[in-house]
Amino acid sequence: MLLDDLINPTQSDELLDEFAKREIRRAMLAAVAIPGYQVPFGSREMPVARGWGSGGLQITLAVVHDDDVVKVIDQGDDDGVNAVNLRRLVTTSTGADQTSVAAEASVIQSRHRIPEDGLDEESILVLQVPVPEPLRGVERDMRELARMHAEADYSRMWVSLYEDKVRNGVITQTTGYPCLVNERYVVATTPIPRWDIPRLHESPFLTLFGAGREKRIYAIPPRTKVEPLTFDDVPFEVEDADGASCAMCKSSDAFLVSLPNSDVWMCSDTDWCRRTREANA
Amino acid sequence: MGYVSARGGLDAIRAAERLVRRLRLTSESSWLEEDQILEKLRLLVDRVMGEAGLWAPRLAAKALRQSEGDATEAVHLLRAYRSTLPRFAYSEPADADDVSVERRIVPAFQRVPGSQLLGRSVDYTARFLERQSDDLAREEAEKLRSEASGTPDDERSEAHADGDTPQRSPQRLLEMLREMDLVVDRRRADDPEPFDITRTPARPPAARSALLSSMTRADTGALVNQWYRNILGPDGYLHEVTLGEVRHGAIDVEVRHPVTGLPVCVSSVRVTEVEAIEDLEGVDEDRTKFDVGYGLCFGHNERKAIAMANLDIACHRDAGRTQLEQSLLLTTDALDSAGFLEHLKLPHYVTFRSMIERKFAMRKARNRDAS
Amino acid sequence: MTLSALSSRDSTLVFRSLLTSLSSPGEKVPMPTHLCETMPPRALPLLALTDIETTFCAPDDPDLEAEVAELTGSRVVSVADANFVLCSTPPPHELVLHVGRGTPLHPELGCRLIVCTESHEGDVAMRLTGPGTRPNANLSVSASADEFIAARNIAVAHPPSGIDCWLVSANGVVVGLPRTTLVEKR
Amino acid sequence: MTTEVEYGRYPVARLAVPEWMLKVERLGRVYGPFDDAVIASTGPEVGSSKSALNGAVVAAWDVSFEVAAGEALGLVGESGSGKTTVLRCLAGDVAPSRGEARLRTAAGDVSMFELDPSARRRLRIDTLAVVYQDPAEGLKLNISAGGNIAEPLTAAGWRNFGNIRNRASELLTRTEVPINRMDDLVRGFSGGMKQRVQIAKALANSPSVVLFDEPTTGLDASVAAGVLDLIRSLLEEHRIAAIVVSHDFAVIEMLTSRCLVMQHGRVVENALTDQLLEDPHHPYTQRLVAAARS
Repeated sequence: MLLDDLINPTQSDELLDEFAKREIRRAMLAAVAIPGYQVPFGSREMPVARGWGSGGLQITLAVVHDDDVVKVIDQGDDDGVNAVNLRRLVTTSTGADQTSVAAEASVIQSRHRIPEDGLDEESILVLQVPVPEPLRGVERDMRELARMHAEADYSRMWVSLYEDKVRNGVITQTTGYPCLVNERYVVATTPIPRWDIPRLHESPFLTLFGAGREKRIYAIPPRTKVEPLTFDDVPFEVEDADGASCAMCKSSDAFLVSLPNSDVWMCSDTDWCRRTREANA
Repeated sequence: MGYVSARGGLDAIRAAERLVRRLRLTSESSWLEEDQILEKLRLLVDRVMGEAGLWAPRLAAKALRQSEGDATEAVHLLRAYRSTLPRFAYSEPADADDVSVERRIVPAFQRVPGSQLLGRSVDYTARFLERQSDDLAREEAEKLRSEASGTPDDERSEAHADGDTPQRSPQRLLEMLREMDLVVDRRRADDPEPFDITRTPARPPAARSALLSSMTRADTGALVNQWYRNILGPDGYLHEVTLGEVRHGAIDVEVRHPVTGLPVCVSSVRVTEVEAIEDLEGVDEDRTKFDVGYGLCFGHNERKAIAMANLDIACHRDAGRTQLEQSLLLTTDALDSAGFLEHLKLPHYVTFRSMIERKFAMRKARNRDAS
Repeated sequence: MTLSALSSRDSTLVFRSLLTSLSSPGEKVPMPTHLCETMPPRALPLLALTDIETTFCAPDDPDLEAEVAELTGSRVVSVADANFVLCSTPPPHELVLHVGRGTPLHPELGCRLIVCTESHEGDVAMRLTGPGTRPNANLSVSASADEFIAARNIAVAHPPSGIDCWLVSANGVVVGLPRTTLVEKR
Repeated sequence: MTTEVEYGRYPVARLAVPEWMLKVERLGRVYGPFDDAVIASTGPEVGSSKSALNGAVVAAWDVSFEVAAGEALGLVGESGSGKTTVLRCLAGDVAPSRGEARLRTAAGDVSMFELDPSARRRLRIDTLAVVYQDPAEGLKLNISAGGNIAEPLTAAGWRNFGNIRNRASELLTRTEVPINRMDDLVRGFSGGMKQRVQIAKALANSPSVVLFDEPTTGLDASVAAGVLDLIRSLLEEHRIAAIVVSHDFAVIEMLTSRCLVMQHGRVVENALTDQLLEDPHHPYTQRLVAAARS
């Protein structure tokens, strides 16, 4: 490549140079080897804003090749604008195929959800992470945060759960529930709903977490212990929809979202909903 | 029935893209040339290159045109483009003493060796909005153009009041203060590799080179705000410094030729450089001396370089007592802050559903306790 | 020996093999056949993962070391400082104990050790447990690799610091041993 | 140690073989550069802990003592005498410039100053506790009394909400904090009550050593008396090795059997507390005792 090529670029679909991919790969390998540890990496600027999945996108671009089949969702929806945009970037720059069926996908990039079904040993789940630091609510100083992780000193996190329970009668943490990975590191589970948390525990698939803005990658390897932080005698609670079922597919065993001030519930995983409807028909 | 996020998402996105592009390209006025942006909006181009951390005037002009003047968006375009480029080599260290100055002022003294050189700056002009008609302005431009370059105005603004002939590489005030033994010497004998913030995220405690790199690439407004916040805001641990040097000039960047191994000049970049002299008064400081903060950024951007120099010395003196370093390293990048802010526009209905569920769970728990 | 730089696609394929091997410690993961047929498989992890930002060394394989440095731009440094260390035979105790393990604040700075073995069959049977391992995951190594495993176990005894290893067989099958894997003789 | 048996308040351990729990040797802390000449230019004889040579402050120098289980040792002196510096070095809040501090733990003796910061912090969880003069230093004021006690408990691995509640209420009851205040933020507590919560927190994991830094300074006299009574009975109850730092001889007299008098960074007198009160030798001690008696 000549200097002239650099300053007079021609159009290309490439979003990341090869060296950037290598660096991201090295960070991913470290993340898998140290489950739950937030590996710092030289996060690159992507054609999407930081906060719009730039971390997840970098991981996906570094993982995917043209034999892969990708599924990209936002809030469980394959057709959300963020999902559509990211999927388009991934498929055009890597040549990978696309699908909305989780079981057909080798790499699934998601914001805020784990698909209801279909992930197996062949799957790699890439989660977009806005805030990778689970302890930020109890500590602001990054030097102290680094120390707490290095020493596995999580007592202040436990105190915050204690206080929560005392004050509110329940643990009020909503999405992104903090979990202890491999009995060592506390991680922020993106913000996926608590509904999805149990599926991270001893899962058959690899989960990679990408935080582009905060420049951190972490991972939960398959077959790894993932425990939501809760007291022995205070059961972890997933979202309760009070026995509601999806207005479209009638599922009651899926994560449901509702209309404002209404009893109409819908699956957030749109492809699951579609397939369930087709199976019902 | 039911909530549906922008269905037919791909069509909607494509339509939005087409709309932006069509309205930008087909607006009534004539095509905006890159040269026009480079010349007429040169300070904006400088600012965008500085915040992008990429010296590429033509690309910056293209980015500004494409972003329709949104500086942060232009920075984003440049940085995202840079992500596609491989890094083949590192440049040779450049010595700031080799900067050929186009402007140089030393507020700390009336007269200095090498002279004060006001150069091209609006600092000394009255800020009247020029309301003459475009025709008159064009007429004036013609007249000025017909005069030879190197006019007496150029000479006079360079000579300033002291009448000395300005030098292109004047001796630094800092050197003279050092000769007077008035400065704490913090130069180190070892020469550590500078911290590369594009490869390793800088977090406190960080090397000084990490702090300086972060600030040199920071959003100009964010840096000015950090500075002022520490002057007048709740933290208030920042001194007002005396400026030792404010310089703007050009310097060559060299890279070793992969075959010959010899340094070759690949570009000339313009930089603004500032040295800020700080009065020491802390209990554990040498009160008989000064210390110096340093600021340098791409292009002509004095506000940024001054804020940077003052924050550099403030951060050194803070020595980790407060979270000033964390603020500077983590909160001043234009794309980080703007990106995170804008992500709030994305759908959040899964998280919001989970929040509502907890509200009801809390009520249930409260009712249970009450009964 | 003739190595060549990997294409973008081949780099991705090698990386995926390495990712799978670290995600499933003990599992025998083949690296891309078309590459293993044309190049010594032990060089593939280096060719796929290193560049001018990394350091490496191959103390017992100077020819390969020189070629990798030339092709990737990765800098050759001492064993203690290297991000990647390649050993053509199971390395001695001292070497394994000498490579970087990172720190509790930066465990990711631990070394990646690539160790060549003739094959993944041997007389010494090991049981593997830890994140990613399958039930009854195991590893058979030769007597010479046994010593290496013992040294590796010392190097990973103080998590989160530690080293991560890949055992690469002559035919290009890789077995990953991240620091979290507990390796015990059966 | 003297062979003459003078029964102090907690004579048991002292009479047995000197079974120290914490042993401090030649502890020193200097702010600024120092050498022998700088050290020699400070101290009670000079009348200052600040060196005229270079302005360095010798906050504490050559402080040695040991404390046994069930024993309370006093460190007494005016402010600036160096007693709090000694305590902060032992607590791990300040790094000493010199000296050694050995602590007897279940896992054997450890040299505290040689431990890395993380091991030092671990000691603070269940072996060595501190009660600070300022409750804001020992407590998180925006957390409930129970939550403050939950911190050392969870740090020690407690994971059962009910058990944590029970232990916290047991400790608060023992330290005479009304149990109906357990879920209130400490911020709203009176000074005496905050100190009681701090003591309860310090005792959460039954430490073998507790350091008290001016535990009742700033409290009203009647409140202070109550807190002192509490500390005294707790020390008797738990066979804790305690160090009590105070400028107030009344506090030292009430809590300790033996004490060190510090002035300008040096120990000027070291004796049994009763003895010291009856027959102070050093003029500085005499002055302090006279002040306490007046």
